[in-house]
Amino acid sequence: MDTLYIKKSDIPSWWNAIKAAHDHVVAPVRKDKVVEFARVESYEQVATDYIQTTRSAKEVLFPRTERLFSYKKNGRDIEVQDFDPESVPSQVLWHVRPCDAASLFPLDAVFNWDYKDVMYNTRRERTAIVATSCATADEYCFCTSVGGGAGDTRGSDILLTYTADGAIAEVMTEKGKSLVALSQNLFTEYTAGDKDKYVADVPRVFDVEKLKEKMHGMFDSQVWKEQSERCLGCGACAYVCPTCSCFDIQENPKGSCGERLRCWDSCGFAQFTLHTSGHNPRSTQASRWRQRLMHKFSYIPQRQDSLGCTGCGRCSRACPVDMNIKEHLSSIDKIQ
Amino acid sequence: MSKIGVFVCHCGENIGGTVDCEKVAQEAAKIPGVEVSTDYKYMCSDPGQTIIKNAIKEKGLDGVVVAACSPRMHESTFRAACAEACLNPYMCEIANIREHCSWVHEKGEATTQKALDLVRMQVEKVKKDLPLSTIKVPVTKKALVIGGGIAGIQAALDIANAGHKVILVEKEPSIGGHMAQLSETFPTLDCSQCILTPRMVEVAQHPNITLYTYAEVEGLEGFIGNFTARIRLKARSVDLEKCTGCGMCTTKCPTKKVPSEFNALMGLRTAIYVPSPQSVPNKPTIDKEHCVYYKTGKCKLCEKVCPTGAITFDAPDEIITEEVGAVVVCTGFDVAPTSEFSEYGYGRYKDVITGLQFERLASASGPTMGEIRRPSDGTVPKKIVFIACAGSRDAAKGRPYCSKICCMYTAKHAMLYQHKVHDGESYVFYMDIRAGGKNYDEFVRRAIEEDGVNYIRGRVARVYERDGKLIVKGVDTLLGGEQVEIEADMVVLATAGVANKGAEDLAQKLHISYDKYNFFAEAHPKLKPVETNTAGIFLAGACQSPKDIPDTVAAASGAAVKVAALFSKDQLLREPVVAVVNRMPPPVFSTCVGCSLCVDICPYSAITMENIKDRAGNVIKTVASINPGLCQGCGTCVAFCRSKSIDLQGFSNEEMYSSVMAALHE
Amino acid sequence: MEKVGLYPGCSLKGSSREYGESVVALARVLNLPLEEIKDWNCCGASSAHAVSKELSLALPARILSLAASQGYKELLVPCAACFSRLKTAQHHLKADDTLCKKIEDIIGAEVGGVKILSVMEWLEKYAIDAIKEKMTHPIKARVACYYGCLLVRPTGVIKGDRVEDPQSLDNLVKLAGATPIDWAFKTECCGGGMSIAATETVGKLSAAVLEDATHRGAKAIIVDCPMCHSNLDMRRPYINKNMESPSAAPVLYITQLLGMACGLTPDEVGVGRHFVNYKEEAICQK
Amino acid sequence: MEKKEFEPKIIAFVCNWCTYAGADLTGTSRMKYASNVRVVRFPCTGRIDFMLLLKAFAEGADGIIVSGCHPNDCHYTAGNFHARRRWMVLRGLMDFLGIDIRRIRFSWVSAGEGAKWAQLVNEHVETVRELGPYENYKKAAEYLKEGMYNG
Amino acid sequence: MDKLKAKLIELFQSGEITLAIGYKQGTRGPRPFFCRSASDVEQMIFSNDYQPNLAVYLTKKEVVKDEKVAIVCTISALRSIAYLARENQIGQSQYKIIHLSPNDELMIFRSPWDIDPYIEEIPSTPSEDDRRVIEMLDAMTSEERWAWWAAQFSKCIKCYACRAACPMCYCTRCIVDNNRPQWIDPWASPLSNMEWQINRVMHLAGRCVGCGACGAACPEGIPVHLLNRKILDNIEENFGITAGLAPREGAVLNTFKPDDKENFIK
Repeated sequence: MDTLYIKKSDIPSWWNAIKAAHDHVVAPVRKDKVVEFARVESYEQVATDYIQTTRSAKEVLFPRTERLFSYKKNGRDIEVQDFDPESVPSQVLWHVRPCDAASLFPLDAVFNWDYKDVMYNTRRERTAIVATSCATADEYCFCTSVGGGAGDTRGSDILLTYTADGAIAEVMTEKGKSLVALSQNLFTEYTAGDKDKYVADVPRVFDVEKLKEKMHGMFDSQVWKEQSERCLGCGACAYVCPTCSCFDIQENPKGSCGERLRCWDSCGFAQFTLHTSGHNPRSTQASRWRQRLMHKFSYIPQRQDSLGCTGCGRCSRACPVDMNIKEHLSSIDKIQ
Repeated sequence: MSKIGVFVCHCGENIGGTVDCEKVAQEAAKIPGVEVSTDYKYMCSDPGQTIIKNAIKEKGLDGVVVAACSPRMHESTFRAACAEACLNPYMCEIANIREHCSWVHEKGEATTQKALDLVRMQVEKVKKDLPLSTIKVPVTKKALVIGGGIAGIQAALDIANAGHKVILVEKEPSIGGHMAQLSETFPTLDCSQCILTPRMVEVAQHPNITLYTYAEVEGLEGFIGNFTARIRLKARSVDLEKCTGCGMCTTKCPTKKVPSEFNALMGLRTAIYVPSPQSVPNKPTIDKEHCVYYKTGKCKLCEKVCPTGAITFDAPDEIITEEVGAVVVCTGFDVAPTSEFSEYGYGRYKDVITGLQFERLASASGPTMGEIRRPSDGTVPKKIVFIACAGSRDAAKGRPYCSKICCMYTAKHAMLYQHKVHDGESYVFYMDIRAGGKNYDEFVRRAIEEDGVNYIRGRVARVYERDGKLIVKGVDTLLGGEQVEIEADMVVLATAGVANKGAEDLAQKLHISYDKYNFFAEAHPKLKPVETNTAGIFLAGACQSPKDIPDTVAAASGAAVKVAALFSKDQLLREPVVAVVNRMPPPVFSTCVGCSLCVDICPYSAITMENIKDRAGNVIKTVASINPGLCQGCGTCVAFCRSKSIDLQGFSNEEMYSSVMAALHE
Repeated sequence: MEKVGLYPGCSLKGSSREYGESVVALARVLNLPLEEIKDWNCCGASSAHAVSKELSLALPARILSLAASQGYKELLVPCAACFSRLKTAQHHLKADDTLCKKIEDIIGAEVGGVKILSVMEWLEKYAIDAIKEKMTHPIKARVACYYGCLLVRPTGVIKGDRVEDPQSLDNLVKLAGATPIDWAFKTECCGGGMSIAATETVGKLSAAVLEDATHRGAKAIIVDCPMCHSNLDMRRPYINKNMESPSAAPVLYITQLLGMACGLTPDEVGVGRHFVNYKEEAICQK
Repeated sequence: MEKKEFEPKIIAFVCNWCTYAGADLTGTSRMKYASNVRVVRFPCTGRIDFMLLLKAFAEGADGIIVSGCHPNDCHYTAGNFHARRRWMVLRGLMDFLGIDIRRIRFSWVSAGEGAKWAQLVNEHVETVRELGPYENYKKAAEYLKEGMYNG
Repeated sequence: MDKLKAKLIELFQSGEITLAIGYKQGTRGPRPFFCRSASDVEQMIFSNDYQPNLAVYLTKKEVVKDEKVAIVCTISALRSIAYLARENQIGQSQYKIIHLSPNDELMIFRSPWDIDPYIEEIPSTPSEDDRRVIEMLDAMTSEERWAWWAAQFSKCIKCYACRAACPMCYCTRCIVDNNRPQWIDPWASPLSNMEWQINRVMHLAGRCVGCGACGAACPEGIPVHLLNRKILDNIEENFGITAGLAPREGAVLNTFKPDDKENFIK
């Protein structure tokens, strides 16, 4: 790992070099009241005055809707057109939060668990991640409680930490190095000490290791009903979550042509587990809420050696009835 | 994969001349799911139908599209052909490439392409078609006739003579209705009672007719072939079984001065009474409003004199239910409330009377034994004025319609008057003379020319009394609008015919519609004149609009034929194009959430809410349910249902959706 | 009680002064708030509608507008001709927005929605209890209530419920103790519009009215229309010539009759201005 | 002119008893009209689901005709009255969303109005031809293929 | 507020209720509060402009089953309850309906039917901001409106929070969950998102009370409630039915008048 330094005034030229070298640069952009990731053409478009984007950066690798294949019927013949890896551009994800970068671990695990998902992996390979340490946080943030931090480098190819007049660049991977190499002359060694003073202080509110252990035995707890009582059963939390990866397969036939699509889905919906028979194994919102938390804090850790939550707080911000996950986890933590 | 056959008809040159049928058949063969596609000169001909039938059998087709003329033309032909080849007839669809294509477009590529598109739309529809079977509704072969006037009598007799049971319900103590009150009838001047009473007796004696007089329909539930009627048998305080109709009670009754309804309030009757000597049943009823016993708790004279002990004081009303398959509504009409005619002094001057009252005066069974006498002093009027259109054709009184019978009965009244009072003078004020009908105009001419009735075309402005005379001020528009003033002894108003009091309530109980004058509405003014919008309920007579006797009797027989046709089979067969609310196994039961908004949208009241219960009888869910007997298949509820829990057989969501998609995608 | 505006029109200031005076006097006795509206103009009766439709609407429209802008919700219009013109204008203007706009442009103000009251309506609405309370001199006589045409017709505009046999005056005179006769000429024409042009018609028509009333024993004719009044009163000698037996029944405004019943003197209600002598003892019992 | 070559696709949603029969009459009377229209037959205008109209646009229709029985003529007495209210609300909503409501023509055509049907189709084909293909609607139907990248 | 709390405590203590649904302070604003004892009543807060519309919970069997429920209602929630009762979704005296009027008067409705006379006095009106946006949109050309909404709907992620927050969206199978046929494309596209909204709004036409809970629930801040508001305006203008008042003559789209406007039908 190299720790380098770049002057504030030099960042735009480095950015331009990156933009010139890669097809797409994706960065947070302000639209009215919300900030969302979007393809940007100039450095000025990048938004910095926000705590968190509404949606996470996962859709760069796992789009809301993506085509698995298309087909065309010709009389009795059928011609199928498969996913073409060559169609995936090389891209740079700029100015993501460390909590988003950290979310790639559980996503990588899901898409490579038994079946290796070509579409996800191709995008993953062709995407470089330049994250930015958080200088500010709000009451929804709890990255430190789930093993991350406002200056955490996990998942990033480069982590930038802004100082008063420049940025500390922690170059973590070869991909990162090649991005630096585009403007090597702008970087200097950084030796001025700890970055911590430039990074937001996010208080730790529970011990995640204890929590994981405790939740393992909590399947039949009353807490799920109590916590989920006000849940309305929408999909907002799952759709804004950086690690939620449930999807649904849909057909889009148009006469003799058509395509098969993969679309986001959410375990919060009542229909998610509805069987054709009419039976629904998760028939109550309490069981669906339990699934959401158990999945993130019990099932994923058991199988994939990572947590299913990075403490970004998006679900809490998006929830129409203020289901605050940090608060709910803390209260589980406090159960004796 | 479906196995669909496409059969393209040339219709000689009708289609073939504009559309390249061969090409349509070739291209249709490429549509996925099409097993066979062929064209032929005349698909509807015997050889053409044979091609279809053979293809169904040989290729095992599960759907057929015939591209030919309008489905309104030959859909039934081709569906029958499919049925013969053992394919469900509702798996056959028609692509209309004649009326909608070859006849309306020029020959060319675009027209052939359109024909192919129309075929594709039907192919995709057939793929979603489900086999349907004709709906069979059991029929209770018993009719309910409401109202025992001439319409009800005629309808009941016709249905009964066709071999079916009839329940006849009359709210008055006797059947007969208004016709029984009439003196003579136009245009033949037969005595009304002479022609009516035999029919009344026939009703009473007919083995197929059950007669309930002094009874009213309280409610009607169910649907065509399967109605349940609740009938209130009002307590008449006389046991009809025991009563012999000897009349002792009526002679002894101390209350003798009750105005007689039968005599249009011109004569008097007792409190225990028989409306008229010809009443059917000819047995008395106690009028509780006027009976001394009911008023004071004392008397019971009738009970004492009754030789058979038939008087049953204090018996309650009885409610019975009857299962019937059809209903004929014959509740008749009423005359306009006379309080409307203050300018004519009705109610203030005793000698201003209505036409119906005149009928009673002229009737041999009436209060004057058929002599025309003034109600005020009993003298014979020497000068009489008839005012036609009293309340009819009068938008200011809210009744712009013509009451139809008044011109004729006014002519009859004037004629009867002239026959009875030879030295009398009669005047008729009229707006127009509407005498359309067999021998009708001749009748009016006779009144004018032979009987010397003075017809004055004009309206009467005012009638007032002065020194015992009625001064009638009017205008003669044929004499240049000259004012006319007649000093009359009697004035007869041809009051408008109006809907019965309570007609609206009855319509609501029966779930039939009514117009703004509260006359019951027919299903179609020309082609369905005796049907209502509710299947199985029919109309006859003046409850629908003012009618004369011949029209009433014709309508009653018409309604009776409809009933007899309905009763001709044990089951009623209906097209399966009906809406259905989905049902599923537990725990879902149905996707319907029971919002009940569809109940109001149905024009046929076919939708009700049904409780789904568990074994213990607890309600698990309330969902909509559509009665296939009542549903006519418009599909308005289908498009309205938010959760798409209702679908229309034959025009289902999937079928319509696929057709639209096929119109836009190859 | 909210103040009601009063539109007297020309008659009540001229030929029928006693009518106007008796309205005001009665209002005073019965404590009914009534105020003459300011700056009023001619209603256009008798000539405007024959000359110009706009004029016939604009004149009444201005009056209505004045009443509304001066803050009145209701406007009492005692003169039957004025009442008819105002009601008719309001009816047309309500029914047709475009027409209303046009007329408003002409008068330069909004018509507003003031409610027009005839004397009958005004008394029935506000005076019933007051009359019962204040009555000191009951009238013990048979009288003929004569409504004429303008207060009850046309039905589409006036919207009374018993156009052929109105009852309002009858009920009011009953309150004063009198017995209204049941007669046939309540709403017959007196010949009003022909008063100058064809006096002989007045003679014939009014004679029929008077004859029926006196024939049925009426001691006085009660009216609330200045035209009816002037015909039956001023032209009495001429009318009498058309009658078999001359009539001496006085013609009184309803407001005069009620006023006297409530203790006003004959002078206070101006019966002295009539041509046919009013003899107190004939109908009023002190 | 390029525009003249554009042949709009028109889908007509009609009721069985009046307009479909009216269009049959156009045929039996041999009146000619533009062949751009594809008729979908419904029992009643009350049966016409508004989603079908939207779907027609989404799947490539450039114009739509909706037609049924004149008021009071409905075979089912009231289906057209219900449909009329539904259309009133739908039209308002579509217009508020910027959907081009000029492309939907509502009409009453009775079974006796064969000539009116021909005229209706011809007029609407011309109207839509003038408006051109309804491209931006179809474009919006495409799912957001990495659409978020486009700013 | 004290009256409200005192009443709830009384109801808990007398055993008349086991659950009071109200609001308490959440992370940044009010959040729904399921209060189960007299001692917790203290946490209750209330204002008539709070979101979400709590009536949404009354059709959730798993929440209210086996409980004796009191619901603390905003005016909008009262309207929703009145409508829900009309649609047979809640029973005659199933819930204690408690309301604190804008002039701080405690009101308790014994049955949903008693609500009508109260809300009849209070038409549902949009906020100033909403009115301004609607006017801005009305002033645009059709193409401009299309572009504006298409941009809005490209944000939509189809989380259906708008549906979940609406008390009147109580269907157990929504049209979007129906795939035979697939009425609305399940993936996110500006058009399918718009189609979903058209369905939502059409299905609420004549049933929507104008509470704005749908718009408030949208995590992307899409003002979907403006569509409902526009329809309320449209219905008032065309059918003379005032927004938010209990419908006397059915639900607008299941009734008609023979002389309804038809100026667009040629």
